[in-house]
Amino acid sequence: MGAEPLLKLTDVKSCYGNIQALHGISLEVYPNEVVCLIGSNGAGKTTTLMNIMGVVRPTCGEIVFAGKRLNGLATPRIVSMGISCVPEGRRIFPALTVEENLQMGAYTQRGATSEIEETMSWVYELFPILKERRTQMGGTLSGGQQQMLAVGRGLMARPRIMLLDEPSLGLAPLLVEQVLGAVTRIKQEGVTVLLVEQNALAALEISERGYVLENGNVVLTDKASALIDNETVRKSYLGQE
Amino acid sequence: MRRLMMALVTIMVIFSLSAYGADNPIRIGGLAALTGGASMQGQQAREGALMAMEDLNAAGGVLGREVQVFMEDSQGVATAAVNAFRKLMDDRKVCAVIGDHQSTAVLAFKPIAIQNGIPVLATGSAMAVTEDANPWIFRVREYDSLAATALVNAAIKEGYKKIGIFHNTDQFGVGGRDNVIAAMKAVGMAPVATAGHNTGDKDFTAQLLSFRRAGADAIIVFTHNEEQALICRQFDQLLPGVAYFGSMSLSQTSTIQMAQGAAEGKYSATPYTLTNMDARVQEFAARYRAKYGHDPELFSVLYYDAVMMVAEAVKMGNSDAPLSVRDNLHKIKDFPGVSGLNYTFNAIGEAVNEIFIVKIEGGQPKAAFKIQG
Amino acid sequence: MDFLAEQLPIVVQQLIAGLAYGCIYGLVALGYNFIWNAVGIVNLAQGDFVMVGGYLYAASFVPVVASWLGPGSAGSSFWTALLLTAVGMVLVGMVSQRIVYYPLRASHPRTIMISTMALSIFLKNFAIVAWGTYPVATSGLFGQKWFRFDLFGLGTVTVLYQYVFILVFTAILLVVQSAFFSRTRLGRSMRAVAQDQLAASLMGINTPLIIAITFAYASILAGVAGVLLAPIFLVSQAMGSIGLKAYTASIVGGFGNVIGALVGGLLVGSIEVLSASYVSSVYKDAIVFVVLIAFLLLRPQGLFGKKVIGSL
Amino acid sequence: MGIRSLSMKDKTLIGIILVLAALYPLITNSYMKFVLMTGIVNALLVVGLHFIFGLTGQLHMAMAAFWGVGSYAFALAVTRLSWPYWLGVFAAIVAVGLLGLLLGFPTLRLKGFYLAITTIGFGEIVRLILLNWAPVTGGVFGVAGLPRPTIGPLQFGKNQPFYYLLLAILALLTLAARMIEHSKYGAAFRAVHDDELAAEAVGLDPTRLKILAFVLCGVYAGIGGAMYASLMQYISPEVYTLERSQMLAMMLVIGGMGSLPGAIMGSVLLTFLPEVLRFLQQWYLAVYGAIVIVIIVYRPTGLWGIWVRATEWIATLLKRRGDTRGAA
Repeated sequence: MGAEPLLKLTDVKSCYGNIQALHGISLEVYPNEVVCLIGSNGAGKTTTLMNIMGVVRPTCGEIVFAGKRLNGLATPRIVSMGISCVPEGRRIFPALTVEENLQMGAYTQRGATSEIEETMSWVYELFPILKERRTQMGGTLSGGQQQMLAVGRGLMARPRIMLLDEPSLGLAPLLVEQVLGAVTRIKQEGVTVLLVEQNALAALEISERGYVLENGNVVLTDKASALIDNETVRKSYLGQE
Repeated sequence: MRRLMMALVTIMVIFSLSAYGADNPIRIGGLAALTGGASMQGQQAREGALMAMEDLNAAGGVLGREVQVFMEDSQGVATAAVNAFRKLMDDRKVCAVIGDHQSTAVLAFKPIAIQNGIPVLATGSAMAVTEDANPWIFRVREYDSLAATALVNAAIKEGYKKIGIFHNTDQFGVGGRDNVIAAMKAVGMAPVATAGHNTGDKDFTAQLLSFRRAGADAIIVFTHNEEQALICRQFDQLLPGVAYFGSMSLSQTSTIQMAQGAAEGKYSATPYTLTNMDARVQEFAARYRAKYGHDPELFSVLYYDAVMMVAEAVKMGNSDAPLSVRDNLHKIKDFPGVSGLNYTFNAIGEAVNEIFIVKIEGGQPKAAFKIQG
Repeated sequence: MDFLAEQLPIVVQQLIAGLAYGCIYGLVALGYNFIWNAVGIVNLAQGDFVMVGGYLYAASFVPVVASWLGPGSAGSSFWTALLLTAVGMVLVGMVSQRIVYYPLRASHPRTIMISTMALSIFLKNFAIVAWGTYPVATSGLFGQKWFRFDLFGLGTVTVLYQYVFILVFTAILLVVQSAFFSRTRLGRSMRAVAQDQLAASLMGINTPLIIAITFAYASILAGVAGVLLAPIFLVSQAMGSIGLKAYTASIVGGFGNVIGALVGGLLVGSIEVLSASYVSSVYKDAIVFVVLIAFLLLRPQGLFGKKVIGSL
Repeated sequence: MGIRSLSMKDKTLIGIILVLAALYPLITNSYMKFVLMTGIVNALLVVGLHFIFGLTGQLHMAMAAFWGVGSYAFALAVTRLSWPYWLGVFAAIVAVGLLGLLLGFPTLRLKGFYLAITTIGFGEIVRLILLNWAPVTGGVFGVAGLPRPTIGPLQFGKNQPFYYLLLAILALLTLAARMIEHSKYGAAFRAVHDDELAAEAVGLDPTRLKILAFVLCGVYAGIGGAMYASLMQYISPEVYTLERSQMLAMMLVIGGMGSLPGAIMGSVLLTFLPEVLRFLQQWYLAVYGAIVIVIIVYRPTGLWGIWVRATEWIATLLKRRGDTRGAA
């Protein structure tokens, strides 16, 4: 890679209540790459993202973004530094219209109305269906549309890096393709992506590199193409004998 | 085990701190609702009682000893009143207790007072307070049937024939209602309508309209200050042309102010009115106003007079033993109070046997006539 | 027909009063709903906020403002005192949530409920110390003025101006509120926090602050209810009992629903007055609660709520 | 069975009962003695409330109504019907048990704050009936002349013997509560508290369990109500208000949710607190409210939590001293 990593986690440990969820995660994401985290349920993927976002505080270790330490910063501060997160289960605001949802995404972009509108038209270009539905309540959209709205809302913050948590969960195969296709286009626009997926094959296909998590530890990391061919990965995560 | 001992010692220390000696001052107890819905009357009572204490001490105390008045909060509720009474009796070692102005509270601690021999100068108006003629129980206030009879007579005298009764559902209001009905029955009448409201109610539209439907030409209202004021206001809108006879609370300055002009032209019955030009009344009112910044009300003067009578009884018997206080209270004849009344306790312990009918004019309760019980 | 002719003016007259009280219940119920939506708890001291608002207005600000502005300024002193009360309520709301909610936010809702009860006891008794034991009378814009009108020749109806004022004021307040929630950034973020706290904070919203603001706004609503009631009721420490009726209103309307709160309020207000008149004046509160229990059993989601019972 | 084999909770429970027994003769003034008696009666009610509020986690806010019906059932049975004392107590138990059943059935579908407002409404209805149904309840004038109990030749008319009777009843009922808590029902109650759906999944019937909790609470409230009436010898309806229900719930929470020793500690302490604060004059209830807030906010685990930490602290302190002594 050569360049400085955009996001770097060093030996991050974290607890939920009394249960230790992360046992020392280290990972790096370089500018303008798509990196995926794969692993089974409860491996600590979502917890990792929540630690980056400051929703959960790491008990030890260091998270650095663009040369700045994130540990101890409040979520709003982290978002305004250029990290946005599309949470698991989409979590769009059901009783806000599509457009209001997108506006909430741009919450940290204070002041510049024209810029926000520019971003919004870019999102509408990316997902034309959202433009059609823009006065509809978020909760009335279909699952796929809600996922697009969630991704679009994440983009509204004009992030340098976007964390995507299980974007394909519960979607029909055709929609999965659509959503993950959007990830590639987002990357082309210069946004770095950290992708968490259970659908490991689909995720690896659009990623440059991947990390495999198990019980709160990174057990394997490599180029995505290499992981697809890896024996253990094939067995455990790709459902192939 | 050591833990247990430590806890025990701590608790013992705490309790021994609350015990004290020095029995020199003459201790008088007062009970009133200092918190809760009736705390307005409680405050008046407290102010009156404490002023009496200061006056007594300024005059050199009683029997050369300092007088201490302890006011405790009864919340107007039986449980709290019993606790407060016991505190006065056991903790403060008082020689007499004045109050409470809520009859429920008096009925709750009355057996304890009798059992332990503490004279009580009650200021609640229910008949049940004195009806068993126990020598320990006195009353320094008009009793319900006196007020009820006076109001009924006043209404008849003014020429009203179709009288309705509106009452609070608490002990005061229900007692008032029953006594009004009895007084009407005595002259061969019956109320055209009866309606109740709960303490704390604010909207009386329904009840007032029921009097309109019944065709009442006058209503007698037994309730407390806040409700009385609100009923006056709503009454003016809903029952124009109907006469209004309110219980004692309507004669109070605070109620007249709360009614914001709606008390005009309405009648009330009270043993005490500021418009009484008796020098005692006026002199006291002036001092009270200077001290507290507002007019004295019935409970201010009653508690003041009650403290003074206990002091008098102590002087007469040259002792502050409860039994001596009790016996000498019975001997008091025509004790002149700042209420304008002259107190003599009768066989069942009643001291207030006369009452004024007042009419509110220009924001003042003007005495119309006096009725003897 | 005769019965109708006799009863109709009376019913109309009572309904107008009932609707005015209903608006007040609705305003307080809205406060319950905003807090419920935002953090999933019920603030049992909400009714006492009405009392605090009433006292701030009638006992603290009106006399001061009237002396600033001099005589003959009833109108402007009303609005100034109302504004000051609203500011005061923001403080009350913020401070209360900081003390009785924020430190306990991770505890069982039951614990928070108890702490709001303790707050209620504190406020009731603090009022005695702060504002005295005498109920305070105040006149507002219209005092005790009323007007009569003829109802289709059936009879005359007597209405307090203040009742009409309450209805109009509530309507305007709701319009302004709805504009605030849809048009402003703050309004939208309050809605967002109410719908999904985690997602809202991932958007970069300072959720604790927005929650505090929500408490403050709920307090303003309660305070305004106190100001509107002050001229027709007296301001006294017992005013807080209105909280229970408002709680009932918000359940009847559908917990957490804005329109529901208002409709629930109007319904409770009307039931209260009419049952006092036609069933029993001393059991009217009992009747309101019977209706409440019936609602909870037959239609727990309320009139406008979704068919979900709030989980604890 | 040695004392060491008992759990910390049980030891504390025994300790509390012993302290309460020792306390009465130590208190020199009969006012404080009476407050202590009130505290014991409150504890009876709070231990009952513990089944619903503490174990099953239901927000039951009609405790004053339960208590009131208990008081009135007892008072009316022994005065109007001239029933013997203990039959009157039994009537109170049955009446409030049935009331628990009555309230339990329809409200089972309701949870959380919905249940809270339902029970608040129910409590208000009961209060208004006690107040206004004068032909039966005596209305505002209440019921006077209530007796103190006798058991065979034993007389409990005086305060001291009555106190020890109350304490014995409290000890018995607490023991019963403890046994229920440790039985399969206790575990089932807790399961309902933690997760109703999960409880259902493992074959428990949350509906029946909740009704059972309400009925149990009713039984305790019946005894508590009768004992209160017998203690005061006069009852009147203005006592049984929502505020009282709130006070009882606060006693439980301040004591420490879900622990019996906490329930008794909370009851006795919060009964004393306003009395001790009386010297503050009209400030005292405001200060009382503030103190309750402070305890809840800074020690959500309540007095029980404080006690546990204090004993741990003392234990380590003693151990450390023992260690240094050993080293020397």
